[in-house]
Amino acid sequence: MDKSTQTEIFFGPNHPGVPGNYGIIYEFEGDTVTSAKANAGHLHRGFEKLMEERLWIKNTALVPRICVEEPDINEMVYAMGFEAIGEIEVPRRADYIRSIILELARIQGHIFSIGGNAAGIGQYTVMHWGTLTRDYILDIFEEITGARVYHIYIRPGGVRQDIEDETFDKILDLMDELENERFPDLEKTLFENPNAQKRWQGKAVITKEEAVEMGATGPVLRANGVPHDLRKMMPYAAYDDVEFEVPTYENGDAWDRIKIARDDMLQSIKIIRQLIQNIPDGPVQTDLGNGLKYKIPKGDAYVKIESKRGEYGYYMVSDGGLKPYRVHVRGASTPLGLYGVREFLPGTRIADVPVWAKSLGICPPEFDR
Amino acid sequence: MRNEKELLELINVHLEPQAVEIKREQNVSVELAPKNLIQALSFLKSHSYQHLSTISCVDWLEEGAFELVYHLFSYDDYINISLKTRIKREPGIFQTAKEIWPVAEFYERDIHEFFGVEFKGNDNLEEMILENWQHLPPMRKDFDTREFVNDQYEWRDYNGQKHTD
Amino acid sequence: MNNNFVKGSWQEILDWAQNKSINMLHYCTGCGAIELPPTMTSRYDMSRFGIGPAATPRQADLLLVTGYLSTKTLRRLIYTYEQMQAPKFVVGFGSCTINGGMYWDSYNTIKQLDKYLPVEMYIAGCMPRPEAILDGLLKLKKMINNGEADGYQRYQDNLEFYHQNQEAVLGEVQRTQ
Amino acid sequence: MIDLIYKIGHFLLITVFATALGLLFMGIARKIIARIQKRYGPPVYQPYLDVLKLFGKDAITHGFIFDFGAVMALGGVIATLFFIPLGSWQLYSMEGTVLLVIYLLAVASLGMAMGTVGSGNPQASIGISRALTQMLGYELPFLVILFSLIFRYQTSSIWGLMQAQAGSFLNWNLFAYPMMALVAFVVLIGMMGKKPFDAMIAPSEIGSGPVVESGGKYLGMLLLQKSITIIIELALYVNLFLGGADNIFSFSFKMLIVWILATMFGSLFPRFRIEDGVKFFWKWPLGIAILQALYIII
Amino acid sequence: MLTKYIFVPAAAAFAAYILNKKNKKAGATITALVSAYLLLSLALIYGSWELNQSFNLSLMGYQLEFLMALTPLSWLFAVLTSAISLLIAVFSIDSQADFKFSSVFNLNFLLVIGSIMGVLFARDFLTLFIFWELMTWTSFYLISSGKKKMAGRAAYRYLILSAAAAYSFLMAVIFIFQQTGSFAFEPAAEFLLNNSAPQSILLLLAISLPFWVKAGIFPLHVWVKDAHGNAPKEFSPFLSGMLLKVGFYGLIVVFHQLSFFKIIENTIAYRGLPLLSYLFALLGAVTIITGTILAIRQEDMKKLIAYSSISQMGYIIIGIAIATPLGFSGSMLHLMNHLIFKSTIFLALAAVIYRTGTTKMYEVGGLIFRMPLTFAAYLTAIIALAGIPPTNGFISKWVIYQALIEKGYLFLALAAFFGSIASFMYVFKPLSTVFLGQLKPQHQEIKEVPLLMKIPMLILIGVIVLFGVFPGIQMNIISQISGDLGIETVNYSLYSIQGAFGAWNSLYIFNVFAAGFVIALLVFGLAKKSKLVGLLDTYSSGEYVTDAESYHYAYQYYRPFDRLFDNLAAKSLTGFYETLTANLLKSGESFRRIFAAGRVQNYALYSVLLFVILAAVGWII
Repeated sequence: MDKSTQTEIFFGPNHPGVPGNYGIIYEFEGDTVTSAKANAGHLHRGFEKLMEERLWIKNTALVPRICVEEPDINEMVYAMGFEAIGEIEVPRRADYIRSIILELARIQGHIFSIGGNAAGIGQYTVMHWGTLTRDYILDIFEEITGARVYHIYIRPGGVRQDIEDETFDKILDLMDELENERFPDLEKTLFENPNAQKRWQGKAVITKEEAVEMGATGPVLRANGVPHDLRKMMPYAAYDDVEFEVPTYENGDAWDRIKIARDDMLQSIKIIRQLIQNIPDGPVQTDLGNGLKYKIPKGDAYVKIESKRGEYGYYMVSDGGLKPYRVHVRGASTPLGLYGVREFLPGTRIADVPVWAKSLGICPPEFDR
Repeated sequence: MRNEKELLELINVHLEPQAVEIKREQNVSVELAPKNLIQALSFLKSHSYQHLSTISCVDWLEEGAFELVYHLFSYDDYINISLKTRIKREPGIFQTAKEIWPVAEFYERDIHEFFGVEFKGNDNLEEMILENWQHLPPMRKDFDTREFVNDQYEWRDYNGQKHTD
Repeated sequence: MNNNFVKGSWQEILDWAQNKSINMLHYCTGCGAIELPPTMTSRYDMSRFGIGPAATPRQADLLLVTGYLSTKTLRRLIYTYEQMQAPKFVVGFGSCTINGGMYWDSYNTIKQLDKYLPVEMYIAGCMPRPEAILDGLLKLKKMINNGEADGYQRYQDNLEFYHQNQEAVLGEVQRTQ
Repeated sequence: MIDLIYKIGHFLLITVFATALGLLFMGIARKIIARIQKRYGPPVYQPYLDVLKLFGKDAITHGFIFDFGAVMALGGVIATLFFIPLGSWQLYSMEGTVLLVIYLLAVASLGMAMGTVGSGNPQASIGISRALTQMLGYELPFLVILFSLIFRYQTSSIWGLMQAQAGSFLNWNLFAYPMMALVAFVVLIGMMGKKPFDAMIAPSEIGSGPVVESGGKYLGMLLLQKSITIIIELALYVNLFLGGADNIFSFSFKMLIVWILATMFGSLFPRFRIEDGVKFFWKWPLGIAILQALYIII
Repeated sequence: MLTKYIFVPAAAAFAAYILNKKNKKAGATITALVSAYLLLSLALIYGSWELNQSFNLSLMGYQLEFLMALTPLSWLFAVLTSAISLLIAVFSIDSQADFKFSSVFNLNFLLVIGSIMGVLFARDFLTLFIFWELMTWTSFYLISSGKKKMAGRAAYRYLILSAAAAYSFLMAVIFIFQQTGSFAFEPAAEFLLNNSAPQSILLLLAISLPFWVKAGIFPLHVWVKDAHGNAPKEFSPFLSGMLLKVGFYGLIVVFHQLSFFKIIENTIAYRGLPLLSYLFALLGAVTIITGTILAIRQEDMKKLIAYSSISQMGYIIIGIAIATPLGFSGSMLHLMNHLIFKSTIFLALAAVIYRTGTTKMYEVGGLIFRMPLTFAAYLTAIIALAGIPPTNGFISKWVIYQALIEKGYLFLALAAFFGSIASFMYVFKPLSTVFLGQLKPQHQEIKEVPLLMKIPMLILIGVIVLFGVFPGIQMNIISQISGDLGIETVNYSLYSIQGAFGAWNSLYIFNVFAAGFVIALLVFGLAKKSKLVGLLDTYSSGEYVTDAESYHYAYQYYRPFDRLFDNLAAKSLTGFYETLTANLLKSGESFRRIFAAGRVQNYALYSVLLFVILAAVGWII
């Protein structure tokens, strides 16, 4: 390649088009990317090291910060790892509550990312509305857990506290409002908008083979017709008790992934309604004794759950001590954000680079850690 | 669609495992000798274990070993396998799995950066997350982050009280 | 004397205009950035106070350091700060910028932002709620109006101090020519 | 001598008026967009504060071409402004033919393009390359419309075209040639760089395109340029399709209506990719404009 | 005496050739002196339109008459020729050193000037033909002496087209000669008027073919790009500025003096315009569009400007074809203005090439701080080319628009609008990629060109502005030409032109412009002073840029736009044309040898065949 025909662009970290503090350095010719590489690591805090330095219980405060878009999955997967190694049973009501929290988190994450995607193609109205809608869910979180973003609510052995019935009613009201008012608005402004279709259809295509080969899951795979959902395949929490569908599409492009986000939210609403209807009574927490002295036997476990962007896994090792021996985080977008940028971004038009980055749900803190 | 037991049989027959274990439902752990591991990966990949979740590394300082754990998943069996192998901590050299899963290049790069493990055949091992890191790879157990922080940064002074644990 | 008076009142007018119109650089340095969209959008809407986003450092007045700073980010943040045009203000956001916060023992994050950049004010919390952010920014506006937000002058006056600190953690630092 | 002073005073007055009005319109647009987005929005006078602040800030320059570009951009639009009849208020508008105005606007674009590319930032270059491409997209239907109007009314001066619509409001081209007015409205949105035709400044793709390096007074001047450009383009539309006006107040009011409609229209669409935008302009607006022109000349 | 305009350059040509062997600067100096002399003596005979000259020659029983006369039209073209060659000669004095065949260059250059003079003053077909061929051949040698390998092939294409056209010219002329017994224009015109219309039209078309080729009108524009792109950089301005225009001279002669328009006056018409004229105008429209689209795609600065020349020729032919007073004046204005600004552009680019040694735009960048005057020349010229007021380029386009709208020629106007708006795109490309942006590391040491190169550029800048303010100077001679040709004249004064729907008044425009810029300058000057920073200190998302080379956007500048025409371009450029030429060259190996030997009589026969093929090829391109 003649060097003088190439132009280098630093797409991030300080660029309105990138998702978070993350960079893509790409070279382009004319208007097409010819080579690209990820410039990651701006958010590295050494979580895995810090977790080795903290008590089991203290880490529940640390884990949500790994992925700020969807913090609850971290709490959940951490608790699952702890319970798997320690072979701890969780009360059924806690399972239900966990699922409710996770689904609420999924909705807020999806609506936020739809807003972000819309902003990437210049539809700011949807971004504003989406962020507003998300705030209603954060209000519910605040009522349940006392915090807007980092809840520290799901913890080993169950959840921190029970949810009142009135709160359940509020959740149900909110679900009605979302379904009847917010989503139709979204449908009209975004999903029925010919321009949005034009910007997303056929863009940022990742095929099924490519996705499987690099280990991308979630919407990337489901947009290729593979109904892969860990909630169905390896049910955790209360997901074996609810009925829902896994939405799939066939084209593997940005448009399909965004439609999956929308359909996922509708499924989540369905799940939440079922969970609230069927929630059993009982305790919400197994007694594990003094929190500062939590100990589990030596062992290891790879636990994973379905985040909105795909498989989210922790590999946790305990040496029988007061602190974890090793925790390794497998973020859902790790393969895309590091490997996928180099392999699949070239050939994309520069106008579609933000579409690429945003529709694939790249969340840098989960691979910077 | 195999269940866990059938899977373990398959592994026992073909892969010479050092130890196998059904951890819990849908989760299997297999320990292998380092020399068998790459072969085992390609064997399992051709038996529907196409999804490489990640590669984890654990630093067993006292035993003088790095444990590499390859997490595989099958879309047919819905079973998660953790393939484990232990390599010597010094010099910490292993084979790359890049030929089987190209994406492994980046997982290995990550492990190299944080543990200092070399992967033969992977020539893309430069710094990715850290920048100008001059010290021990930070995830090694003999790297003490608190000591490092005390040396490198200054604590804010709260009327003589230091910010501590 | 008369001249000084004119100059003084002109500066006051500019300060007043500055306090009414602040462009915030769109740079998500840490996880606190997740509370910025709610602050900027429909519910809390900081644009009603004249605070809006800016895409590039050239157009920005306010550098909001949203949370912990890894050393890798700090290097870019310093470069970005130097590309901004005076008057420019730095606001530390979240506990991690004050004393390291949650990541006090992390090997890769800095512990005190004000050693590296001249911070006008901190907004505490992990992370601060939108109300807290708005409150902080309103206080910043007041400071600007009173001419108290003089970080960029402090940076110029104590250039050596800042450069020393920066180089202590980063090694060589690339700067604007 | 008196005449000269009168003229200079008039120059300044018109410039200040158009700038003020343009900035006010920008403030109104922000408010409207905020309301559509369910926000309170900044105060209407926010753009004035922005300009004041920007002129008080330090700025950097990338050499004389960066300065020259900014001056040329602002100077170009101010010069254009003098050829536009604003209601009954006009300076050289009798002389100004509508084709001249179109090309005069290009002076400002060229100045801005030169200055911003002179900053050496490739993202600015991409923005400019997009802006020029888009210009080809929207100018073509617009020039065809002008062609038909000039041919229809046998005059090319804006004043004459405005006079031709005098009488009842049914004589307005908006009602006489509604399709043409619609096309011109779409073109107007493209001209003003509103969504969906704002690919040249797309922040998420190329920083903010042309203005990526402009700060301080340079951004201030570009803001002033933008505000005057808005007035010129709206005035052109009002003169050509809404029959102009007798006095400056009703004229401003008509401009405001068009501006509000354009703003609302813009806030509902995501942006086009640049060649999709050009394709759109050449497919619908140009097609309709040509049909209309054929109807008029035959 | 008109013959001196031919023989002085011819004699000087050989002097220049000999002296240049001694001193490399001598040839160009002599060219400059001769051009200056021609310019001066032409100025002295301004207005003496009765000047004429004739020789009689008896050959093989035929009584041959060579006629020469001065008309306003030929005076104008002669002045333009000598003026532009003066500027080019001055410009090229310093650049002769790195020129391989500088003696031959000057020899040919002077011969071209002389033969153009011959063409311009000829009043009979024979004189016209002799000098036309001389011009073709000498300019062929000039083009092929360019440094690039392609130059030979490009010149070859130029020659084939010209020769084939000349052949058809000759056939028609001989036919007329047989009927009238004279080669002179007047009897021919009379004969053609009285002859049956279809036959006259055919004959005149055949006669006009060489002029169409020279003017580079679609579909005969194939040679222009390569010839321009590969000709020596000093000759390009002349090629584009003058040689193309000689084609228009010929066309005007055919249309008006040989009464082509009179013949077709009563044929079927569209909106009052004979269909054939409309067809010519449509050819012009297609030329504009093709030239523009292809210009936008180019990565080579000379080729880009060459395509732009093609598209600007379209405007001129439209104006000439519709033949209204406004149209004719507009196209004559545009002809002059194009000569001026295109020469400026070529000279500025020649300066760049002289300093950097490359014609690829993406290989240079940021030259503005190293070559500010060259930049200023280029900028002024492109403002004129893009037709932005207050330069001369806008006036001529404005007049042409008026002419088109007056008659309601929608599609012609559409093409004119397209070419004009799109010209912003292609002229901005070299501005942005060559002069602005990041300076490449290997060009850090570049300096501005020497004084002798600056002077022509400065003069041209002055002329552009002068004619921008006082179009009346040009209109003065144009009105004499239109009077001579029997076209109504347009109302004008020194600084204003009356169009169909309103007047152009450059004084107002200048006033207003001054006011606007003064206000903007005041705003700029009153604000705080800004700080100068380097080009690499620029927004880069927080990363630190070290590599100026790759932080510069130049290659495929309008890629998204080009995508719209990818299909069209791919079909014509790569597919069809390449295979055809390949086959042609393969099968015609012997055929090429004939060319190399240069036996005119032999290839004349082949050229007819070839011409048909090439015309087909050209139509696709």
